[in-house]
Amino acid sequence: MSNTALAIVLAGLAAMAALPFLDTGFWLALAISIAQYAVLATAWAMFSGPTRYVSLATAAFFGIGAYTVAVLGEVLPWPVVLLVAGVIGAVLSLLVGFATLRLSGVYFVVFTFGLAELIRQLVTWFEVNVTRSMGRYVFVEITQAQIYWQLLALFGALLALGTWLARSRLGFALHVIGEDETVARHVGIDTARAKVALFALSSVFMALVGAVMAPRWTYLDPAIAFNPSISFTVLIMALLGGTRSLLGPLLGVVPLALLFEVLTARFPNHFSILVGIVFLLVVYAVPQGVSGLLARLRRGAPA
Amino acid sequence: MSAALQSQTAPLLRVEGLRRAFGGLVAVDGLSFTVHPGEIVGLLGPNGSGKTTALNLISGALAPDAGRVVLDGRDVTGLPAHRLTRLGIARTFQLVRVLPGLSLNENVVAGLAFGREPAWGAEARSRAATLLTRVGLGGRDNQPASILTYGDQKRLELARALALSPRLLLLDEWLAGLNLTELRGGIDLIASLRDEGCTVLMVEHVMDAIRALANRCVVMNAGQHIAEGPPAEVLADHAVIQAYLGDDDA
Amino acid sequence: MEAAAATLVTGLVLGGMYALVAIGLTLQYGVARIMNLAYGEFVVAAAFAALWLFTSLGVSPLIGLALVMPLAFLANWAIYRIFLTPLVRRAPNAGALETDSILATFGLLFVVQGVMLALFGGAYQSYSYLSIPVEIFGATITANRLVALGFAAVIGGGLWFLLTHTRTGTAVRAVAVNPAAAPLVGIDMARTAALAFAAGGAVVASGGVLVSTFLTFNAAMGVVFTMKALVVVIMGGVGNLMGCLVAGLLLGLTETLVASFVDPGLTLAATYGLFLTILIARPAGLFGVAAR
Amino acid sequence: MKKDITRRGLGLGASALVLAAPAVRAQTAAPTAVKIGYAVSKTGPNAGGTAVSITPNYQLWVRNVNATGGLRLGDRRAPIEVVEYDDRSSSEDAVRAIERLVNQDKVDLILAPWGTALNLAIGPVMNRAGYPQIAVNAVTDRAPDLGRRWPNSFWFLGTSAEYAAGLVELLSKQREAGLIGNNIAMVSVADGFGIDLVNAARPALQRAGFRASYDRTYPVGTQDMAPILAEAARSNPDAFIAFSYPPDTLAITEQARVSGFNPKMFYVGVGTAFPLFKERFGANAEGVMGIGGWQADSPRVQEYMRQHKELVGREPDRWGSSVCYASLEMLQQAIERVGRIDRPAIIRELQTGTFDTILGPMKLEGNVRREQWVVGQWQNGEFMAVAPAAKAGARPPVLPKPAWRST
Repeated sequence: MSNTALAIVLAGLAAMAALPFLDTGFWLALAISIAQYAVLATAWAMFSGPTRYVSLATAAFFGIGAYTVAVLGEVLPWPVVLLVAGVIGAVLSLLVGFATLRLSGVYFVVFTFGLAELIRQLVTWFEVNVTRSMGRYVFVEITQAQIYWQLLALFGALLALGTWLARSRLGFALHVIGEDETVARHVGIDTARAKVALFALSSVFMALVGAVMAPRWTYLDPAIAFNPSISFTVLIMALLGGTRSLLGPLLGVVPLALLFEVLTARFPNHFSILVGIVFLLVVYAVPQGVSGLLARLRRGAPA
Repeated sequence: MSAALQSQTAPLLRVEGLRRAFGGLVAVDGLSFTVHPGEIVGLLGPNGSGKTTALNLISGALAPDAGRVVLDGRDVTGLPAHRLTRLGIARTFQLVRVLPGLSLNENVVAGLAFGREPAWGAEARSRAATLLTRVGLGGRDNQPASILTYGDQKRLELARALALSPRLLLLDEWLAGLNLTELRGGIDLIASLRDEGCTVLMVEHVMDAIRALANRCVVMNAGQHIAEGPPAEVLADHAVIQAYLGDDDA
Repeated sequence: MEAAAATLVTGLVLGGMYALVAIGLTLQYGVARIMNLAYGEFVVAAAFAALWLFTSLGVSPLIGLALVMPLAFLANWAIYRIFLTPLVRRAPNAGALETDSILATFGLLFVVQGVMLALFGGAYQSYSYLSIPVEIFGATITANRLVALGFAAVIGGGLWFLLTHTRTGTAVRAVAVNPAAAPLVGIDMARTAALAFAAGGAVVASGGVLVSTFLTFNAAMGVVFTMKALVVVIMGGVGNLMGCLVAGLLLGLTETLVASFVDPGLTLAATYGLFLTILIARPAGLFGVAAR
Repeated sequence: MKKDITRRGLGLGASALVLAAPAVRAQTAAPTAVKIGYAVSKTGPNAGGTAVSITPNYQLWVRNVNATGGLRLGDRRAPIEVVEYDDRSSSEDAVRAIERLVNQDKVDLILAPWGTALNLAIGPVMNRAGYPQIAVNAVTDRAPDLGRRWPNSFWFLGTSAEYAAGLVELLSKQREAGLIGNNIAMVSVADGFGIDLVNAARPALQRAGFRASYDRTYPVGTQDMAPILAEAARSNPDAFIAFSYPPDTLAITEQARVSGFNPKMFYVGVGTAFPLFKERFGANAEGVMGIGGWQADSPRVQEYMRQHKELVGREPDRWGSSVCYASLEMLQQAIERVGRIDRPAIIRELQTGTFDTILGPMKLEGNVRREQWVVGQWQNGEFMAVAPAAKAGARPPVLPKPAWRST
């Protein structure tokens, strides 16, 4: 994205920040939900797009962030809580990153899923046996508008980071890794470090989203915080939107979030069937996103 | 010339007792040889004799089970590929590997950005343009690599390897599959590299190219070193002929 | 001592069930290369079919098996031919197919789940069939679990025999091991993949019918089976029947041993921990061959 | 790229706006209809509980009210018009659905979802919007706090301490009668519900002089109860207590039956009160105790049962369902006493009034329903309330539990 494009997008975000002055009810709630997934899916694609590693660990980092707030939210000042959430997310992602370097393809996918479940089980066990209470009440004094603004700020920061990354050597390295990892190693790229660095960056944002969202629900338990459907929703949104460009995931987030909303609202009793059919239609009729784009590019190329 | 070089300088690359097995198959078995600065050494042998594995061991794509790789007096055995690349070993691949989603210029910048003498930004782009001209792809900087012909992909791969300012260039059948015109151009290109003092270790089946370019040849069979010497002598060697005759593809 | 033996038996029975539920996926993913996120939905659908046959028509689940399996085979064949073949055709590489199949089967998941919700509602279901206690080495196990284990062995063994002793089976294995080279030796990829997907579907259905005799289920539970099956398949090594069996048994044993001797609260943590450790040590699963 | 986003985003956004315009269901309904909305879990992990304890009762109540012409507001009757959504068992979707009901559909009243977590998630929104929140299916120890924090919220299933106290009281009486000893085995499911209950039970048991020789927790989704039951049986307890969820409740009972583990008292958690339990175990349900219970011999309960069967095609569960229906009767009476849709007045009435329900007279204390049935026991094919014993209508528990029969 060029500087001008970034400036326009950031200005757009700033304009959207005015929403809470117009409506603090349903539209704000919908905007929060979209903003949440916009950050998560963009952060997801920032790592998974160039490296083509499909991660299902989103829920793990989201949950870590949310739990940090549940534990520390009433003890420490808010910025410190966010900082701690980010740091924990970073440390965990570095550990996971270096542990999973040898995994590829579907092995990485299922590993990340297992990781999220393992963390959830360990947190559960810890709560049951050490703190001896399950489920935490998050009574942090924060308004919905503040949650929304924080999410917008996160999204802006993420876009700025993405723009910088695209021009940086690290971003280029990841692009090369995505094209051909063997070549990447043989042009002197430390592929392991590059991938882990990006994984950590992306994970920090996920943890921060979890932290920001936690006060919205009053109550948190591991099943809510580490809900695997977060991972799947983010994955699907990003894949549908396309992971090849910074704003690609947004193309999946906005329509899907609205679609889910419209379908639940209009057809509460047939939501599942309809959402499934729409999904299949999209996959077949509009092969957009990463797969379609790639397919068209490749088909145009000589064999 | 080769004898003179050998006696006067320390070897740039020394390989000692290199061994690598895949399951029960020993692909490289106790391989030893040296390459001196400024030399072009041909690594020959019938298909499946372990040449590519040897290159993979030297370039860090694989780690050896035993033996040593010494680069300019430093033991670099088992270092990962990116470290070896930064120490000055560059390579091309048997099955040509360009980065199809990037432009020609970006393909070469990939070689410049992380190598021994890294360059980035405008400087990298202009150096990449120069290298593209050098391999005969001048002026096509912004074309996507995916549309290149096979021969041009080989050129691009070489430009990327040269971008790393290599002290030792490993060419894995770089001339294979080129048509006659391309082949002649390719041989000239490598010759010009030699004239600039670049050291090359090349796996090659095109014997005309070996005769024209190599100072010295190392011949492998079934993973083992079976002969070594100037191309003319080696290609007349009884053991070498036997090894090749035993193989239909020779 | 007897307690330990009983624990082992219980663990093996549980592990057998995990293996049974996962065998179908190893065929669908390992051979047909379809990452089927709707897998668990098919388990639950088969369970509902068995429930309906049993409670409405009085058909015993074992006879139900004979009805449901061929139906599932046909249904999955049709799904592959109608829904998935276009994706396979248009996919330029394995990565693109994986993305497309994730998206498509995710849609399928919702459709199947929605149909089940519409037909049966969201309530829990359970029925009693062959829940007769049987004592083995000091462990008391219901006959329905043993029957499931027996079927897992029969289906696993039968598949193994078909894969190793028939032409088609060899073709299927060839595709699993090296999808790129299989067409070079004259294997009809499309047919083989459809066959594997359909066979996988039939095995899934048998798993669903059998677990319905002893598990309480509802329309929303599919994802539990999908994820368990994925973990088993990946842990064993994609496309490897033996790996699937060993991984299933290992998980079952771990779960039971930890529940008996450590803390039931840590069973799932232990199984996921084991899974992650194995992957870190063997990045392509227990029986997988590391890609190079 | 940029253009692309704008076009698609705006396009979809616009169509969403059109589609999302407040969904007025029955255009034919009189304009004076009372609009009642609810977002419940039709899909996801909570769908099982919702389908048993919530949805049928909301439907039954609406049907019954509309059959009489609607809610009596002053001197006229206003039929109920329903707006319903699926929260997909997600806190985030639940919050958004409530916002939609409040701001888009502008419903008059909102009924609550199933489960503690979702009721807590929507608490702040409901409070801000000033809607009464009848949290009918939520057990939380914070219920009294929550009632103070959100005076518009009403908590109907009480606190885990009550359940533990009732259970321990029952155990103590049986011990006095010489029917059981001191030895207890106890398992609980590792989520908020199970842990709250076991945390309340532990000290209560200890105070009463009981010894928990086996006390373990298992994760949600455990599929094989054999090892846990084997260990529990090894401690040879007088009473076995499981604070479990429906699938586990069935699995635990089944495993106990199969392995012949038959302590003098056998208590299991959520699901014992489900008709499914009786269908599944038949005569073997006899003597099993569980959470909940009702007065099956009350004519009003029997009438409720009949109506429920007629509408839904199956019997209601014997814990949450009848409470859910009773809470709706309370709401109806509160509305009718106020005589108009005046939410603050309705909230005040719910806080202070006494109501006549299928479960007898009901009055909330500090927004929390007290004195409920906490232990039931299957006796002659019905899940009879047995504790607290002091509550009118309690049946004496029958111990020891009869031996399992082979089916």
